[in-house]
Amino acid sequence: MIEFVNFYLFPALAIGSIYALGAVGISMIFGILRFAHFAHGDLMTLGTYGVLAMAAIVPVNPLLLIPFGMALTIVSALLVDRYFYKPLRELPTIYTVISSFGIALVFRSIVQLVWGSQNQVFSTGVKPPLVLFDTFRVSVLHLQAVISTAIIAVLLHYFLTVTRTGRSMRAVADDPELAEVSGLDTAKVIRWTWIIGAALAAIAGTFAALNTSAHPNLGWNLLMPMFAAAILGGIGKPMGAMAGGFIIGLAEELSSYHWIGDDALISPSYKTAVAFVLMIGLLIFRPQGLFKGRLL
Amino acid sequence: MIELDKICVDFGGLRAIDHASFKIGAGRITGLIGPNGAGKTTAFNVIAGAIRPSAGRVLLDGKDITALKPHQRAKAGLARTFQIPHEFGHLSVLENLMASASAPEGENVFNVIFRRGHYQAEEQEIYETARDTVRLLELDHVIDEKAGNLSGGQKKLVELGRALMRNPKIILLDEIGAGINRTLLSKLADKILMLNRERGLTFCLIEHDLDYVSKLCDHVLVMAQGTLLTEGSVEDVRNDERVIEAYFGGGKYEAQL
Amino acid sequence: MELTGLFFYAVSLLILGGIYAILCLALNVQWGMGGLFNAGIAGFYGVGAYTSAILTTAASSKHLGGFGLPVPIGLIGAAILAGLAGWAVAKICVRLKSDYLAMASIGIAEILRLVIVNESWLTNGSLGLSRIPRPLADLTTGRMGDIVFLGFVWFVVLLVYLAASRLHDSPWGRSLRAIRDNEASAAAVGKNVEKFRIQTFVIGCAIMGIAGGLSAHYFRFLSPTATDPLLVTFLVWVMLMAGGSGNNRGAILGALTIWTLWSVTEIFTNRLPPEWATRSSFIRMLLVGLLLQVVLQRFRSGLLPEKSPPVKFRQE
Amino acid sequence: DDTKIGILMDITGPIANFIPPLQNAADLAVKQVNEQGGLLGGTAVAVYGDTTGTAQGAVDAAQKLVNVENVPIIMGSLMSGTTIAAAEAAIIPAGVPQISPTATSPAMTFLEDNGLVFRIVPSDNYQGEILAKMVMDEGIKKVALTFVNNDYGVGIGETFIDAYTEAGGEIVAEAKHEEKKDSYRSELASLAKGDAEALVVIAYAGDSGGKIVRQAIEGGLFTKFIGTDGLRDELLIQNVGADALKTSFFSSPTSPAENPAQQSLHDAFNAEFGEGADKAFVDQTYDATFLALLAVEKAGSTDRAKIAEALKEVAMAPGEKVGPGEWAKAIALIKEGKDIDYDGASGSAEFDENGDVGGYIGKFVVDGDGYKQVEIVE
Amino acid sequence: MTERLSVTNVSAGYGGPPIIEEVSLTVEPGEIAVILGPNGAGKSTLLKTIFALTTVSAGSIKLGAKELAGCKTSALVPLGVSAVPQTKNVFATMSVDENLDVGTYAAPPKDKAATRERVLSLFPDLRDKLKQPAGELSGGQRQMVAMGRALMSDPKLVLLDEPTAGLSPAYLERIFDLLLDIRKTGITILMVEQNARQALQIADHGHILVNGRNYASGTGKELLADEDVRRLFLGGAAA
Ligand SMILES: Nc1ncnc2c1ncn2[C@@H]1O[C@H](COP(=O)(O)OP(=O)(O)OP(=O)(O)O)[C@@H](O)[C@H]1O
Ligand SMILES: Nc1ncnc2c1ncn2[C@@H]1O[C@H](COP(=O)(O)OP(=O)(O)OP(=O)(O)O)[C@@H](O)[C@H]1O
Ligand SMILES: CC(C)C[C@H](N)C(=O)O
Ligand SMILES: [Mg+2]
Ligand SMILES: [Mg+2]
Repeated sequence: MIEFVNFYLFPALAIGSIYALGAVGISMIFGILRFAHFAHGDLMTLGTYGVLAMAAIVPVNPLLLIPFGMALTIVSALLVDRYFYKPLRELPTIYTVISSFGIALVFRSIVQLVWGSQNQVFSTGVKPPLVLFDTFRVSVLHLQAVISTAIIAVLLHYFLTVTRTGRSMRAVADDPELAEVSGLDTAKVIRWTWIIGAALAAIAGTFAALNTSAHPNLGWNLLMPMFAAAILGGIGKPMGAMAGGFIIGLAEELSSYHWIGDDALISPSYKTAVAFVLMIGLLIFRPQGLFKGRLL
Repeated sequence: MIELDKICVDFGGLRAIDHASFKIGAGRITGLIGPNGAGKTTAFNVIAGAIRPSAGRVLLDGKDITALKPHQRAKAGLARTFQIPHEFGHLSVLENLMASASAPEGENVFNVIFRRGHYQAEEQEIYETARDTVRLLELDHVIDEKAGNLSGGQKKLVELGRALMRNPKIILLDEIGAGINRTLLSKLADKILMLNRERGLTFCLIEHDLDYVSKLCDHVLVMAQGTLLTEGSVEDVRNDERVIEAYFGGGKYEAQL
Repeated sequence: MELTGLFFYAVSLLILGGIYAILCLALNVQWGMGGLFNAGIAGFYGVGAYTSAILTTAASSKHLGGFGLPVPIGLIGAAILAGLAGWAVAKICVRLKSDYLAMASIGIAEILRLVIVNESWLTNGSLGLSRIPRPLADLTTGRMGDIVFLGFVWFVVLLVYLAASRLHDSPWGRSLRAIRDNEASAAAVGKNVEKFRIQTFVIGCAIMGIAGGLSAHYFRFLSPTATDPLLVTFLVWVMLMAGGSGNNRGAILGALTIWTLWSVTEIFTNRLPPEWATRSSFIRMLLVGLLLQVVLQRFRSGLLPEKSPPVKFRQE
Repeated sequence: DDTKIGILMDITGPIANFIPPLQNAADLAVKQVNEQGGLLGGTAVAVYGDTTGTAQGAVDAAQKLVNVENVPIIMGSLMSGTTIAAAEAAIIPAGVPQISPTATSPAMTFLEDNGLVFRIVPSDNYQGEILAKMVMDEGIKKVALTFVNNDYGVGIGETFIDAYTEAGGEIVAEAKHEEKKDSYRSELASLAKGDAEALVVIAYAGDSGGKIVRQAIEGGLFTKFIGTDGLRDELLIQNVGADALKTSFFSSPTSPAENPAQQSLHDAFNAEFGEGADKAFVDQTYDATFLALLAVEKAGSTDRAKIAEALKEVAMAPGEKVGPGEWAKAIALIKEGKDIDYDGASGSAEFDENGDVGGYIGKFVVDGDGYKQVEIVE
Repeated sequence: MTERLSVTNVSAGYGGPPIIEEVSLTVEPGEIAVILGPNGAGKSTLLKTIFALTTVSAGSIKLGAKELAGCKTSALVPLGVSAVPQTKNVFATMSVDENLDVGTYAAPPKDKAATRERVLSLFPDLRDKLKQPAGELSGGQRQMVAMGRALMSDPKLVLLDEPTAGLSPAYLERIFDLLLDIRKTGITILMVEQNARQALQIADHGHILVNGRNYASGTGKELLADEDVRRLFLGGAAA
């Protein structure tokens, strides 16, 4: 039981929150701009390296430097949207999907050009875990990740339901042309979508890098489970994507727990497959996602 | 002949059709009218197989077709139009019509790859029918235009054209009149009458323009709140108090001059 | 640079270009004509590659088979097995709408990859299969063998192209495009939507399997590195969109153009001054990413945009 | 005149993070050659090809090196998958000799390569066996084992299992794992069951290996780790700190006894690039490049067949010993018509008939911020 | 304050050749004008042009002194213009209530609750559908939602593309009554109708478009009396 909590549940939640933060952006972009943003993982990587670069100059807790990473991702996302995605907007979205795939290459090679392709770590040494009630051991970082994600979820919910821009998002996601006819500034909504998606990507990337190490493939490797999370939560449902992230994280980790007998339920080699099986199952039986997102 | 037998349709908590039973007589032109949200389109969807009823049966010429899929019903001779046009947006008007015809030879993968000669005659015939239909609908000048770029009314005409291309026994028309120029509409009415008389085609049409209904239909079904309110001749329903209350209103803006 | 060298480089470019052309034609059947968003090309390609490799290699204790069959039989086997895999996937997923199908197929490809890597009794896992024969291998040796193989690949391209264009120009293709535009009304005019989509998916997957088989025979060695989604799935999509989705010639042209771009950029980035040399590969990826943007924005519907098949009828 | 040397590496793609020091190593060899008299009386130029870590990319890049750049010999590539595909489809048919620094797959041994394909690392089978011996010698009878699911991990892992159990050891828990995941805690939890004395990790420090060690320490599951060359990377020390690795040891291909060659290479490398000489595969990459250059010089022309022959001559005994960086000495000897024998930082590079090397596996422990070789097993 | 809408010699299209050419019409404050014509004549295109959804190649569109050609679509709603497109006029995944709410984002009405109440009393059918996604409504119900949304912003100029298409006679009546009502408050209304004969009864004047050009115009009565117009556009001399 304690083993379960310490080695499966806590880490799963931490990974879940990384997926969750990344998936929010994917889901929002999917919902509002209607395309699968393949460069999202690499946007995360970019943000991570932004933080890393600052961390080399300013020796404080890297979490405090996340705003620099956010600034970098936000600016990049807005520029890319303006010069590469926007001109393709009136074409079928597949063109933007392909374009974003090229942008993923661009982001990655920029990271490699500027920072090199070697692994980099934020800090050396193993931090001892926090021991709670003498039994639970949880890493400080994981706790930070889960708590930040919870706070972000609350803020995001507020933004989406209370502010006018947030509420306009649903209308734009539904039908951009009619939204425009209704007087909504779709350009502004799109801008905010990028800002939020990119900012959260930077946070997710930094947590992922702190958890292991930073390298140019960091985000790309996380992309598929994040997509799965976004779909699980229902496209265009940021809060659903959050939940989806946690579900995917939990499913991946917990699938190899020895639920029955002494052996792992599913060989850990097939861990990645769990997320996908879950996603495919959901697509077939409940295509609108767990939280009733937009049907494509 | 189509018969709905105690059909119920539920959407979540809402019962859109509630034990409705009625018949659409073979060889007739039947009107289906009723207030907005009465369940008319839903009834068409049930007949065409796009919606599974939660209870009841649909019969076609006495055979139970409730379990058949939409395409199977289409093959059995049923054609329908959609209230909100469902054109093939990226196909030209001509292709929209041609794609709607049944082409058993040309849709067989084996024929297509290995025996192209097999379907040429069929294609030629489809082509000719399509041209005639285009002419009838006065869409000649946009024949090569992508259907997605058509005006609202033109799309409705394409809807009608595609149903005609099926060479069906029964055609269900869902408000093809809405948004169609009245002059053209009366020409279409003539065509419908002709098809009905000469080929014995059965029609059922949903329409809110009573003149149009009275010009075409010898029998009218009135739906309200998911059930059949009444039926009869145009005159009968026109004078029915319940219909007037549920449907007609005050009659202030007479369509007739 | 000497001419024979350039010639053989061109040969190799055309061999891989040809294999990509086959993949692109297959994707064009699925997406360009049928609107089925298959983002798991690598999976079906992998199934084909492994099938053909296992059928044609000599017996081995490390993995299944070694049946030592002739290459054409291997390729037919690849088509059948990849087609079957496609059929199974289609049976479950074909009702999914475009982007959902994409996600599902990415997932399936990933699962197939995991199976290939993990089930070593079948595929020898990550250690790979070696000594895969080439077709008509006894005709020549050394580099001349590439020329024979080039002919073989393009013969297959031709066959696939003929089949694909017949599909495209037929009523079958027209119905497919109709379904792509609007399923509900296609069903209302009597099209068995599910059947059409399954047919499309299976045909496409079978062709992808052939392409996989061909590349196994070209590389003569097959390990999971050959089924990388970047070079198989995504690049093929880029090729189709650049070439013109819905247009079979566009598919071939797109495959050749993008593959040439992909390959040739390295020759140029290698010419960068030495201080850049170690970074030239990243500059190359950057360039590829940016060139892709140029292609997308310049040729908005691809180099050869989709055209409806010409209407050829006797006028009354 | 310029003479080109083809260098094939998996620069982008899954092992991109290994590459920078390896590019430096290859560049260092070329630079030393040019500083010390040049190649064939002219300049040596390294031409890179990027396999992108895929078979398609490898074949394409190799075709360009062979046909467009017209290189007489190719150093590379690193991953077995790309090395073999490039060799089979492009390099062997063109008759170009190829020497891989790191491709460890057993399949390399059995290529029908007309004597063209070489490598200067022992096959994985070899390291696996030695590792088993090393562990037994240390008196460790029960281990938990995890290896990465690629040709490297599977190759070493499976031979290790066989050799170790044969020698009387017991593997109490075993888990093959996938690369690129963020958490290996569930794998670790199952590995920690049983009473293993140490965890054997066959994986790369930059990827799963480093994460596994770190997460094992964080979770307090293992304190003693046994790693292979993939794990023996400064990155690991950076990642978990030297203290945590005090009791651990690592195996890695190396050269015999007190190898001055290695030290001189590392000094030269760090003098040139500041750091990184101790990174995985630096030695092998340097040696392979240097050997390729020597072979060209020895052949006296860019004739491909001659170079293949020359490669064996310069690498193998008998002959006057030449070490890393000793280009001037080497060309002087060659001019005199003397036979030479290169013994590099990674070993003495004595090829067998398959182009394989046997070699030495060293045992390493952490010492300060780096690794120290404490023993050699043959 | 309401203002006159004047369209002068406007040509516009969708990127290709112009669909409407040199079209002119003027609607004074507090008037109802109706545009008639065959299918594909360019009626919707004209409305879309006023609403900045097409490419204008010539001419000017003025609301009072303000030139609308060149404005962004979303900038028009705050100016007091609101529109109901012919198709795709509801947010299908959003509930009826949310659809109405969207109408207030760009130009919040003075008293939102009251406006909403007024709209709902106009379309009482919507009351029990408030929580239902608009995509699940019947054709006529959608039309009501679309009109409702447009009215939520207290507009000065309303552009309606076939507002009564698909509505029952009772609703047609209700809508026309409504139009007469709001016209009294000085709101300007420009609409396209195929229920032409009914529309002309409430319109101050009508304009007939054919092939993208002005064909005829006049007061409702004049047009209704015109034999040619009746034969060509109103379905002949009635049944
Ligand atoms: N997919 C659906 N989900 C939920 N409710 C639905 C759905 N489709 C229709 N309804 C509801 O069912 C009822 C009947 O709708 P239907 O479309 O059949 O009406 P109708 O008689 O055709 O009306 P109209 O004349 O306005 O087209 C309406 O109240 C509608 O809101
Ligand atoms: N988005 C578009 N792109 C290209 N052409 C278009 C587009 N929309 C409409 N058209 C063309 O413009 C012409 C006029 O269309 P419009 O929608 O203005 O007609 P309308 O008068 O409103 O007809 P209806 O009464 O049928 O709605 C039509 O021939 C149509 O094909
Ligand atoms: C550089 C390493 C990843 C190479 C590995 N030894 C292999 O054979 O693939
Ligand atoms: Mg209806
Ligand atoms: Mg219109």
